[in-house]
Amino acid sequence: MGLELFNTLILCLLVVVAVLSLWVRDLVVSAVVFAIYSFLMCLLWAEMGAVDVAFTEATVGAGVSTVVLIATVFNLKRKAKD
Amino acid sequence: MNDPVIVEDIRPLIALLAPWAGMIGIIWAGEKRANLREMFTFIAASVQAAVVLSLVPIILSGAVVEFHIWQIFSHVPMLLRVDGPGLLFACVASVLWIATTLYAVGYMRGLHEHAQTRFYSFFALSLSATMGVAFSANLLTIYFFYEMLSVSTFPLVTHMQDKQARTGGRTYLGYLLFTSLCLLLPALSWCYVWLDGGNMTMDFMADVGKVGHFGETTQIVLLFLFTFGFAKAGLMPAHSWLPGAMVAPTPVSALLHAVAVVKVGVFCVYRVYADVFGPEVLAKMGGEEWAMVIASATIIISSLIALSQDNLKRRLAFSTIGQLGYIVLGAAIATDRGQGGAVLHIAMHACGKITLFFCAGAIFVASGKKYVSELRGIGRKMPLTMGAFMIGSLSVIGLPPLGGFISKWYLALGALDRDAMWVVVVLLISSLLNVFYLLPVAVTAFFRTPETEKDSSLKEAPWPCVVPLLLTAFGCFLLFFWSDTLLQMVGLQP
Amino acid sequence: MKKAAFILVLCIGLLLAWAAKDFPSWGDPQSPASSSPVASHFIANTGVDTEVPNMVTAVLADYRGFDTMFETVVVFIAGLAVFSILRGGPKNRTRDREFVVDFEPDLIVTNTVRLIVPVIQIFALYVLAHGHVSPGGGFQGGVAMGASFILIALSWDLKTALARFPIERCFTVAALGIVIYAGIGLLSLFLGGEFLDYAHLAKIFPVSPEMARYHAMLGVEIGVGFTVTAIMFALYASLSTDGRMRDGL
Amino acid sequence: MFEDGSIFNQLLVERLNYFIYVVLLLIGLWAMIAKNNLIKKLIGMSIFQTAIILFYVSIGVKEGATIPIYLPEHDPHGSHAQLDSNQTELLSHGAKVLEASAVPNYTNPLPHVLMLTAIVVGVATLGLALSVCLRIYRGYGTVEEDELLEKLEREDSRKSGGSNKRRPRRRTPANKGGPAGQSKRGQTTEKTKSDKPTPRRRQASKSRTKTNGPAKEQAKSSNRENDKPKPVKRRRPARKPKEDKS
Amino acid sequence: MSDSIVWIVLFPLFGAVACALGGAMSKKICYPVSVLSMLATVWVSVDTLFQAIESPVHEVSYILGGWSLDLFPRGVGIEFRADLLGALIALVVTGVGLIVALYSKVPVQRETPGKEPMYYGLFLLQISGLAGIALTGDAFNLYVLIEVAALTGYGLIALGTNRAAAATFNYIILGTIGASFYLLGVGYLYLKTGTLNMVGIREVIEAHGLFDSPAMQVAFVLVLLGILIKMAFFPFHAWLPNAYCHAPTTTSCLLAPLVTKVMIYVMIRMVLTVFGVEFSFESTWWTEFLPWLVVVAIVCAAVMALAQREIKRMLAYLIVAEVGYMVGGVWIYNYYGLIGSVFHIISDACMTLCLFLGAGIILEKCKTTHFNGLRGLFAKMPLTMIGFFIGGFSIIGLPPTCGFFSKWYLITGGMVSERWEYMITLMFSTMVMVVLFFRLIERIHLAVDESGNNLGKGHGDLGLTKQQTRFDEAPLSMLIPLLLAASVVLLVGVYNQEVVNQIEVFLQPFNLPTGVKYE
Repeated sequence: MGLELFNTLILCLLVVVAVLSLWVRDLVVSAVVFAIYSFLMCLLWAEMGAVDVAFTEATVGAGVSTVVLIATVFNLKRKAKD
Repeated sequence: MNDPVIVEDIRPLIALLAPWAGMIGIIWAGEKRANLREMFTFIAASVQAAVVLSLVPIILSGAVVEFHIWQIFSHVPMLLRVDGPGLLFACVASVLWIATTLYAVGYMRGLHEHAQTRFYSFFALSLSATMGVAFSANLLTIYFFYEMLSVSTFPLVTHMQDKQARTGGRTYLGYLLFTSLCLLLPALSWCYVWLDGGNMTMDFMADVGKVGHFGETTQIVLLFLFTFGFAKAGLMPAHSWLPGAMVAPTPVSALLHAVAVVKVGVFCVYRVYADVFGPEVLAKMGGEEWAMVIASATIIISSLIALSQDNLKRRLAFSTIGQLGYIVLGAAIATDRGQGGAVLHIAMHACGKITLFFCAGAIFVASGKKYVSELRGIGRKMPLTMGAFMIGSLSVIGLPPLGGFISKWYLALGALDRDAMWVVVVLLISSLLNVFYLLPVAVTAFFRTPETEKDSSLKEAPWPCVVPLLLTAFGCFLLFFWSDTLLQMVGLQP
Repeated sequence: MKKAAFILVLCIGLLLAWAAKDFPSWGDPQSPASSSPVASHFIANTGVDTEVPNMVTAVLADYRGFDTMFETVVVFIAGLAVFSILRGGPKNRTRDREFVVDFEPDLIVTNTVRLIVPVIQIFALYVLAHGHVSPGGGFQGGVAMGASFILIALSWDLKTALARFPIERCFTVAALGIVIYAGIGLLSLFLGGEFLDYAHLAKIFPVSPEMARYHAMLGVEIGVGFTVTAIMFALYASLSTDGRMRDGL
Repeated sequence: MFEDGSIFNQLLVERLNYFIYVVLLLIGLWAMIAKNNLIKKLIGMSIFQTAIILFYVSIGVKEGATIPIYLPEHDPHGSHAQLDSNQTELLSHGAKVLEASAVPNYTNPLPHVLMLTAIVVGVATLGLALSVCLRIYRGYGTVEEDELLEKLEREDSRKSGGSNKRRPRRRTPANKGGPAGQSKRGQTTEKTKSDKPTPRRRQASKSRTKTNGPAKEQAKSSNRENDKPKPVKRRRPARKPKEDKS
Repeated sequence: MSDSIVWIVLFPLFGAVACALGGAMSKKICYPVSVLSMLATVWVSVDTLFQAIESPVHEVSYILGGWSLDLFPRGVGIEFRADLLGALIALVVTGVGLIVALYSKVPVQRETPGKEPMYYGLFLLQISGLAGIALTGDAFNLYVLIEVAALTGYGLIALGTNRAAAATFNYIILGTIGASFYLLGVGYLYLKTGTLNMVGIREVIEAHGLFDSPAMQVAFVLVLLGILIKMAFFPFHAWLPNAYCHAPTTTSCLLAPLVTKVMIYVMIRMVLTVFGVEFSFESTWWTEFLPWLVVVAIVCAAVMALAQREIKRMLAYLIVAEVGYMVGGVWIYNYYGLIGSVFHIISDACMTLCLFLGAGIILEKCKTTHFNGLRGLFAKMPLTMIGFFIGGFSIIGLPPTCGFFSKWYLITGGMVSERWEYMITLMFSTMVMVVLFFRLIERIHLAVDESGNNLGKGHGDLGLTKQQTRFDEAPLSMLIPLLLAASVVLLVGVYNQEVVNQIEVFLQPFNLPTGVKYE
């Protein structure tokens, strides 16, 4: 049951974070928020028993893609219009 | 027909491929070696004519020559077959090609035309396509060569490469491709699917009258699609491409628009009426009435239009439309003598009309005149040409002892066989109209005094232009006297 | 535009929601996916077929090894494409950046990294090698390994990292990884089996077919690790410098 | 509204995962279509893909099952730990097929495997798309869709005269003046520093314009990058020669 | 050899790796390496096709990893299945790849200087992915291969100008949406059937009678939607024209003939093999209306093609229209329609290849593909023009090019299932293509400008200098592939019966409605 609650909590958080990462104007911030999203996702999957997927998401999603995103944004204009 | 002996023979294919070989030679020779190039054309033409003529005895003996090229669909082969009408048409086309080549040499050199290599090579191509149509044994094969002819004549029609050429070419291709792709193709695939549970070979000998299995309306629709799908036949609503295509050089107009292209159209229509529907189906469905009505209307209206034309070539073009109407009419009459007359008329009219076109071209080469009203007294300067013109006109009008008489005679007989008096009346009226729009030309040329004497320098066109038209004029007589052979060829005993 | 997008999205959402009522109830062991013979076969027979305790690794590298090979190829493609798309631009930045990054490597950061990086790399190797019995494997290990180089590039600057791992060598290593993977498959092909049928490797190595699969999987994971490591670093290097491979972040 | 069997009940209570995955999917999709900033589009793309992965993982969930790694009693190697590790021995009675009763104890590994692949494909796509964004920024100086579109309009209308496919790109009119926000900054720097650069630098920048980049842009940029990172140079003399060589 | 089927994928893969490894040493080797590997690939795919023809069940099955298929439903290992359809498509893919590889020498050096190793690597991987799509028997493996093809495609296009990169971004977004929808659909399928093997899925559907379960219906919709997006079906075509007309020459020559066609193959595979005829056609009411969508698609695409003044862009819209043909041929649901669709995949690949090769040569010689730059080209390079026009005639559908026969079957299909709207649309687009291509021919052949004024003195004077119309043919490495493609167009037309027989053998077991008894 505790897991149920945990599950529900993370699921709701996911939606919030996803909206947030698309809502903020600063691309670096939104990349970081996206990293949080990935990490929540990875927690959720670990809880669902998909350990390998969680591991991969932690390294790839929360790790490399964030770094790559930020590295790119440094070469672009940082503020987005929407 | 009771199926005749079938002889496997490669000669039809040779007749088909000779122009291709010629074309290769022509391109190889190129502009720089003009004589060599024209020699190649001559060789191709004479080889073709020789091969075709060498087939005559076989056909006269009642046999049929076949050659199987390849399998188009699982049960529709690409099959060449030589029978009477086809051979007659082939003979006319190939023999007249020789004359035209000679004429073209004179004409093109006389006018210092450009891009003669392209001209001759596509000329050869279109002749190959014509042979294909004449020899093809089923609807699909005929359709292939029909399209090939449409495309290969486009460069000839637009030879001048200027504004009128573009307009003419657009009307030409617009009419021909629209009708063939949007009317003919559905009709063909309709036959392909629905006949015989998909086993329709569309063969002219085997499957005559199988269209009869369809419902009444379907038959009518099919007849309509086929009749107007072969727009080269120039039936009235779909005729405008023909005057438009007169922008081409005269040899093109002469051969293609008096012999090859238009005759291919009517020949296809004849095939459809005679060998796909067959007389009895036609008669049963009653489709032939309105076919005859359309044809007759075409004849009368086009003749009336021809009366009002002052440009000589346009006048001839409209007269051609009328004459094509005769052939469709004969095919639609759906009696042996009527359809035989139709096939005969292909030959007769070809011989007469090409003479007329040659003369028009010769006049243009010699004097640069295009209009009937300019021709006063020109007959005194160019007696040979205008004499030939006179003979051609008489043959087209259909007076004995000229070829045109025979065909019209048999058309009338055919009409009488199914006692359709009104057809005979139509024939008479149109012959009168022919008189009215053809004879005045010769009359003006001979008996009206020229308003100015200044063009005294005017004389006959160069000999390569004159000789062919004399030959064809002479041919009109010959056709009259050889008519029994021709009759035998189309299966009518005189 | 936005309105249309919104409506379209809503329609798709309704469609999916409508389908959701047909789903088996949550976590139902009897759902077709869970109870299907295929899944049961994986669970029941992995031990016999491959002796690998971690079914995911077994399925990934052996039962569905072909997928994984092309997945590696996808990574390779991404590296090639990014590198060659960004290459050949102007030598210097054509536009100024919004904020100048302090180029001077920070003392504390660098020293910390100097301590951390070896640990990360060891851990990456451990993850790669231990993927058979615990979560992990080629991808995770490779990414961690690549991340260690990225960390170097972040803390010092790109030049230092490239000095340790030149960009050309990245692609050599990546291609090598694919060669290893496909090579093992080919070897089993030449030994008379199907492509990627590792069991036939037992003909040349003194092990049972199962252990042959076991070890071949390790080799395959190493190949994957090579490619992923190299390409992850190459991605970062290309993207952070807009393809100039100089003065990174 | 939450009585059993109602769609809301089914979605929100029993199948929350499926509901959330749909929501995330829609958010991502909407961002991909409707967002204006290309990077935002890409983040939406990642959300979209992770939503699908969430769906797959949810398929694999099984009540009362553990992660798909053999417990020690089922471990093919654990079972023969005590007896000597002779391969043939091991072959004869090493690992056994798991008895059917034990199968429900493990979650289904297949979706996990598929999703490993999907994650990697996702990051590959992301990287490629980011590089394309950089390339677009290089050519058109913006990653905002509307600005980009209007620049492309202009370029195409110029190019429709039709000449060499490559050269028009080099001196594409689209870049003249640069994007709205940025050109202003550019001009200001131009005004303030226009007298700074030495003739030699001008020379360099001119020669560069021939090879790459639109003329004005280049001039500006060379000025900028020659004086902007001055503090940097002060700090790192080692970089100076490189800067000038280029 | 027995396992030539897997070599079809492996030869290009190793070729690509060799390019990436050896290219570092010298860029010279990339071209010969790719041509050689393509030759080998074509050879093995021909071999596979003949194996499939000769085998009693008319298919070659190859389980990667050597796992058994005796489980029900099958699907433990990944299966490679080359039935006649798949083998034919694989042959088309590799053949086109070979011709384009031959062609690529000059343009690649000109357009992407210094990037040859990466370019050829991506090129070969693209072919490997497409051939894999044609051969794989596993729904998820298909997704991976689609992504391989898609990513290489993005790379190959974006390698070109900045404009191409800008065009690529749309392609990436739409392509990812499409692929993800497909993936989602596969997820639904897996949720309901518990397997990923295509045949396995159909077995389960038929065994458990999943014909009207909502999840299956939605899976069908999602898969179809994804594939339609990937194949640039009309409302989703936005990415195609820009991407293809700004891409480097070789890229457009490779992608334009293959990508959309292979996606149509995937649709046919899904409809026939995965979901099965009964599910796809009988138990989905809304597929009735797809032909009407097709009508809209073809008409709009044809009209937009009319509006173009640049050859490559015009061709791109033609491709969209042709996609409409093939989709319609599938969804009018009868025997002839499917024959037409499959045969049109083959013939359209050939003729599109022909046209794009020609356009590439024009671009190479005249530095533009805009209509205004074409005058007097026939005198300048007659052979190129002949090749180009053979392609054009095939698009129009003039016999005996292959285009005629595929159009013939499509029209017949429309007639059999009395889809007059589809038939009339085919006629309409045929006429549009006549206009398009004869407008081109006029531009090349006549000396008349837009408004009809004579440019030269008329009478054969094109208003150009001798210099401009001098005989100046393209380099052989580009000309020969073009003529090769043109002759393929003609040969496929002449020997269409050989191809259609194989397609018929493939279609027999699905006993589609033929309208008439057909023996």
